[in-house]
Amino acid sequence: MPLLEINHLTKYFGGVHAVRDVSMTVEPLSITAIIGPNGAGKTTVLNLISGLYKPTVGEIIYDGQNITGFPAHDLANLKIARTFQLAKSFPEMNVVDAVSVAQIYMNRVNLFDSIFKPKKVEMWKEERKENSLKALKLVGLEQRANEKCKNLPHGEQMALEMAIAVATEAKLLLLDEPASGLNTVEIVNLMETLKNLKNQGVTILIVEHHMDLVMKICEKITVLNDGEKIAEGTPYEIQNDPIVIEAYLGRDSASA
Amino acid sequence: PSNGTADASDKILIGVIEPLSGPESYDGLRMLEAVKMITEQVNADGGLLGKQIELKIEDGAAKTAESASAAEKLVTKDKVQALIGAYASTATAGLLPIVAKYEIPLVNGVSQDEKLALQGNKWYFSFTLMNSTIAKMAIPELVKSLNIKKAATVVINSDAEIEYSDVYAKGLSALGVEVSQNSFPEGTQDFSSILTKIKEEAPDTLFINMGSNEGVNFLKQLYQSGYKGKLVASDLYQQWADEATKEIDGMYFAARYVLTQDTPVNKKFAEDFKARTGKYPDDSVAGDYDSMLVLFDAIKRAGTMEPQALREAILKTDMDITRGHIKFDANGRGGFDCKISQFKNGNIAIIKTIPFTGV
Amino acid sequence: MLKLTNINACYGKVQVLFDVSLEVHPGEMVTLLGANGAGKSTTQRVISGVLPVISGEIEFFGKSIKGMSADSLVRQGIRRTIETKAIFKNMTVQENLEVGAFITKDKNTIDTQMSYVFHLFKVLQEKRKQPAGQLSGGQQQMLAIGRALMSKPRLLMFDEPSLGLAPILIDQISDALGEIKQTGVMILLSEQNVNLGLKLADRVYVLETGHVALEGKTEDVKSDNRIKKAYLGG
Amino acid sequence: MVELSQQIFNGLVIGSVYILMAGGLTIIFGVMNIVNFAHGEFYMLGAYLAYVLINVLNLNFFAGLLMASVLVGLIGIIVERILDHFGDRGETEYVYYTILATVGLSMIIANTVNVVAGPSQHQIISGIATDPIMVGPIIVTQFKILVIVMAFSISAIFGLFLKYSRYGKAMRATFENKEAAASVGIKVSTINMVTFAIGSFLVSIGGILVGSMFNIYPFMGITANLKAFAVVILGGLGSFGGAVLGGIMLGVIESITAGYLNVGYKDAVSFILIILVLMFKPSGLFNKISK
Amino acid sequence: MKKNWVFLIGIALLAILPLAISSQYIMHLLILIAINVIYASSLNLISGYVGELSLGHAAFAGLAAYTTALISLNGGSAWLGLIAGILVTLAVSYFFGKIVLRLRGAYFVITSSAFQMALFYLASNWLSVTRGPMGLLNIPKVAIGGFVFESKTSFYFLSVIIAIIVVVACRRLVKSPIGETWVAVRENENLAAAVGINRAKYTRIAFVFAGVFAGIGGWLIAHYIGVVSPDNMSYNLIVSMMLMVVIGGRGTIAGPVIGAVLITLLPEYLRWMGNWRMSVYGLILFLMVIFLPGGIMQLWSTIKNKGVFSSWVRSKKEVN
Ligand SMILES: Nc1ncnc2c1ncn2[C@@H]1O[C@H](COP(=O)(O)OP(=O)(O)OP(=O)(O)O)[C@@H](O)[C@H]1O
Ligand SMILES: Nc1ncnc2c1ncn2[C@@H]1O[C@H](COP(=O)(O)OP(=O)(O)OP(=O)(O)O)[C@@H](O)[C@H]1O
Ligand SMILES: [Mg+2]
Ligand SMILES: [Mg+2]
Repeated sequence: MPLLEINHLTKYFGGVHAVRDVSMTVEPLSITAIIGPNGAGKTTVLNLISGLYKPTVGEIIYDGQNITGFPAHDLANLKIARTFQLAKSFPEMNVVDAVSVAQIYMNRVNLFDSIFKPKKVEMWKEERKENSLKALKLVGLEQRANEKCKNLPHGEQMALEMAIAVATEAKLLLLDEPASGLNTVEIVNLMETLKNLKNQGVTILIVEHHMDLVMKICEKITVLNDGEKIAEGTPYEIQNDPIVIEAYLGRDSASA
Repeated sequence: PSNGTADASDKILIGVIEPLSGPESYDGLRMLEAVKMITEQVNADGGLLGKQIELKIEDGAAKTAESASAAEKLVTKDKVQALIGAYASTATAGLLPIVAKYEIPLVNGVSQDEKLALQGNKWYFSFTLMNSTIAKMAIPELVKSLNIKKAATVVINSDAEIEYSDVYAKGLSALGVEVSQNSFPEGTQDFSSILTKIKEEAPDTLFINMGSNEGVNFLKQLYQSGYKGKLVASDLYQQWADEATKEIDGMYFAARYVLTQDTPVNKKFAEDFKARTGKYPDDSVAGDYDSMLVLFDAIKRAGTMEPQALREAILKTDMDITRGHIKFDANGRGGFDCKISQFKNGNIAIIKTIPFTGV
Repeated sequence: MLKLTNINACYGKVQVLFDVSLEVHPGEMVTLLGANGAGKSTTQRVISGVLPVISGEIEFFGKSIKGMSADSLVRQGIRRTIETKAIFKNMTVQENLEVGAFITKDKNTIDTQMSYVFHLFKVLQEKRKQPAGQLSGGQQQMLAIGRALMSKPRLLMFDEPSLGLAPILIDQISDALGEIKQTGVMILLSEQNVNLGLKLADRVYVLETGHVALEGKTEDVKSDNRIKKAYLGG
Repeated sequence: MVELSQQIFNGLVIGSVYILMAGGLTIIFGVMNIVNFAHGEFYMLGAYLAYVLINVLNLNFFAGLLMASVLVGLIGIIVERILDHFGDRGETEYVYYTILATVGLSMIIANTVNVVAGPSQHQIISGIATDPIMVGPIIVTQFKILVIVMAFSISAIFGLFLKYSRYGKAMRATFENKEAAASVGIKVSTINMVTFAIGSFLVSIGGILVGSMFNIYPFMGITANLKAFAVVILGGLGSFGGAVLGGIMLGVIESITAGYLNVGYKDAVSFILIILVLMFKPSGLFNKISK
Repeated sequence: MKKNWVFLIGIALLAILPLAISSQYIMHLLILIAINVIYASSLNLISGYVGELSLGHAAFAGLAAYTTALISLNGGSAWLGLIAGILVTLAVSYFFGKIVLRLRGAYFVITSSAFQMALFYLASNWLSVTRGPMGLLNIPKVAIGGFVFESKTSFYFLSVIIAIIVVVACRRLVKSPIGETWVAVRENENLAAAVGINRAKYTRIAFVFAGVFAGIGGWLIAHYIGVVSPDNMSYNLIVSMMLMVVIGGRGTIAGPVIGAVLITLLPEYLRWMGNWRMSVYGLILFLMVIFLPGGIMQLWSTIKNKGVFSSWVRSKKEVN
């Protein structure tokens, strides 16, 4: 059974058809990519899954449960996490605190405890901090734990958002262009991180323009164009699909 | 009791709380001038009990909490021996628990909310004519002589004026007059909606009660709206006589204070005040001047600043003030005549005086 | 020609550029290469007058332009696109382009440049009546580039124009840059994407933590071992 | 029926003043993202300056109106230069601190005028007839007609300027993104100054018209400002066209409430409208673009 | 641990303070300070931590003041008034919070201000219940068993104890995960939602606590002064609350406390300025916002960070 199943997803913004009748699946413990030209509707699909937008038509099934229209903040409980295309995390917080925030939804102390049991609050805080350091280590940011988030350069911002997503103990990770603005070396590191995550039992759905990365680590690729699905398949199939080359990859694709 | 030793000092300290900032300061500043004026005159004549009088002045902004804070300071820090103030009834209300607690006389000829006077506060001496009192005194006379059948009130939404509207509406309808009540918020500039409504209702007489400033504006717009009926107010503000002369021609007043009332006390007051400030006084200025007259007279008769003796002396007051002749009842409530008057051709004249028979 | 000599620049107390010197000659395209946070954007900010320099000299065609305000530099013909896709979201695509030509009053130039931009980026023409805020991330990037072209500048700076663009569009942009270069405009490009960055450039400067670590002809830099390792994944 | 049409006319007159107040407020918000809590004080200041020029120095009404409003525009520039310093504090902080600063400014201006000029009310003498004229069943005055005509023509001119002129577009561009505006050669500081000056100029005209139609006093700006907020919210923050529609709407609704419900609740209406609009259509009733 | 000591010593000082003070006037000011601490600390939850400038906060103080006034004037006890006041502010802040917290920045400011003004006009015009601007007079004192909080000293203890409870509760809220969510949501709402933080829910907790605390302050002032009028929710009141928070330092626990002390005492020291006073307040606010946006607490932390203070301590030690 797929972990995530999207059926006939459609989203209009006023007159703009951002996403039209898209269906796709994400198998457990896989890395799946959505690619497509700019404005194809990739981010919109992620926003629909993660509850930022409500679909006009269609349904989203996660782990057998229909989650269509669930608000964003309910998805952490279902173990779905995401990163954003223009990552800025929590600019004024320390890196480690920013990651700790990701575990608050687990609600180990309630309102009553917050006011009447400061010890309990303190203990849970320590525990979250430890978990956060682990998550930071996974993405290679442990050295930066006490830096202010806003002082991280762009590449590390993206890593930080991944650490935050990881700290929620998510089973499904939605990533929006994590490689954007990274140089070649950093992209290699990112691929390592993604593989690690997969090995630890996380399923990944990634939106990316960086073809090297997509082709190397993804098992399955869905291609969107103008809101519609135009192709689906393995990296090899996609790379050699004339429709995809025409609409998206362009003439240099052979060299990628 | 806390200032038992104050008697020994070489000054008589009187606390004055007025709205000296904010919108109400228009009245507050003029009232303060009257208070200063009479104090300077008394001091120039050698003061009272052989001592000079010193005023301790605070801004209460016509607000309860601010006035209460000011009183607390005047009484406990500056050790004043009597208080004057604090203009608006809600502000004065803040003073009442304080004077009761420290046993300091508060003399007030301005605040019109009778709820204050009915509290049974032994240290609060209130003697302006309450709206309900004026209504009782003047309405039957007005209805009869002006032949009122249908009336409307227009007042500013402020403590005393709202009460005015209520008691007048009650008094008028008791005599079979049809009444509609209208109020507008402080700071209103455009009266067109109210005036349109009034025009539609077509009352024969309009009872108005508002500050002198709003009054000018209202009366001008009333005139522009083509209103032809009669007009009645409590007191004539000098500003109306100056700036809305045309608009108030023929207007009636059921007045506490009348500028031209021909008594020696009033003549002296009006002339002195005009000389000092260049403006004629009106009711609230007269009210504070009267408060000082009452207080000074009582101090003279008591021969001491001891609070209990002072209290006794105030209760025995029997004197002429600017607004008539005043006496207090056992509860510290006083009053004077109500003067029905009319403004015509730039002058105000008393038509009929209705004697005070108690609150 | 643009000439920077020993530029030092800071954000608050943190110094970010150290004695940076570089030149761009007429008709030339120069690429700034460097890791995250190396100072590429900062260099462009300094040139465009958004960030004041602490010391050093900036000359443009022999005239010192140090300390001139951002808008007067635009009048001098220096234009820059910003990496954060700073477009005017509530204005239509067309209005965005019109404002891009703010310093030109000549209606003809505006019309020619606008058709040129529409020729480069077809989507923009299709969406010209829509508020720019409704464009996708990549479309906004195109609009930002198009806007910079509107006033026929003498020096164009692009800050990571490939960011978030589909491969096919990177191709288009690279074609566009080639065309622009043909018209004699000087181009200063910041890139992480070496394919684009090195393809058309005549010369390359490599920045490392605010210092110029290496400069030279594109061919020479490409064959430098350190560069191969760090940027070419080789 | 007669009463209703009279009330609607009354609403149009006061609504015209609201347009001038809110139009200024909304463009200052639009361009600079400042909610100017001292805007009402500029309205009052314009009226007082005009009072001095016209009543005391015996200037012609229109000359006084223009001069006073230009002066207020200049004062607006000074204020803008000061508020400009908040620019480098980050967006949310900027909104927060400019509001606080203008709250402080409004206290300074209103209370200083109260002390210096005294708390009494005055009327600006326009010399234009205020005698009632019957137009059908409705009573109007020449001056009230002038107010409506002035408000509408000024806002039409300004609206066209904003939509089509080069500078108007530059202003809207600066609305949205300063760094980007600078990058196309717009001098942002000039735009900010011009915007603040125009906004203050417009509200000053409103104050002067009210001052000669009704009266002026030092605290007249406070309620006026709250009204302007209501209009701006109705029309959508930053939308000039919205301010025009919102102004008329608020004026008429207020008049009708006052006429048929209770005059006391007239002022509460605007606040209840704000809350209702923001509950159901936060972008304003007339704003197409949602943020 | 060190913090605890400071706290305990502070409490001890507050407890013996009345012994050292004979002036009733100063006791009066101390009571006002305690009430203002409650106002400012509660406002700070929204305007400091959640990060929205609330110009509607005084409405809650006024609501509770009217509630308790109406109850105790109709024969209920002050304590019943307190419970009713808490329930009313709780309900109103819950529902109004739902509306207003959807809005940000300028929209939040204007709506919250409109909310307060609407209630202000309601209180001014609903004569049959509120007596309008005449206000409700003669509100009875608070009493417990036979003991009446009549004297300044007794009321001082009542208000100081409540103020301490409020400040401690605010501190614990801020330090708890709930407090962390406020910062997270302020910094990046979308990301916060993605990690399961429901902005509406958590900011509403702040809003409700702030509203109820302000209500408790309103309850105290109603029974202390004995009069409730529309001034209890006026524009001036919210401006002075805001001044306290800003001058002290928003987003800190100590800031509003310091601000409350200063703003309560300031008018008393500026009385000599007569009617220039309000202009001077405006000027202070204006200058603070420009030159010291973080308030006194910012000054304090710069001194600490620059090491002025510690180097001074060190040099002292060396001398010894
Ligand atoms: N809030 C919105 N309102 C109106 N239109 C929108 C909105 N968001 C996106 N769109 C439109 O929907 C389409 C898809 O946008 P989306 O952001 O999903 O593209 P994308 O595939 O992520 O592109 P990119 O690779 O450039 O980020 C675009 O044409 C865009 O203009
Ligand atoms: N506004 C700012 N305030 C403080 N420091 C900044 C600011 N902008 C950039 N920096 C710092 O200056 C350094 C250089 O940044 P710059 O943006 O010039 O790098 P870049 O080479 O463009 O990197 P990237 O590839 O990530 O865009 C970085 O360490 C960055 O953290
Ligand atoms: Mg996208
Ligand atoms: Mg950069």
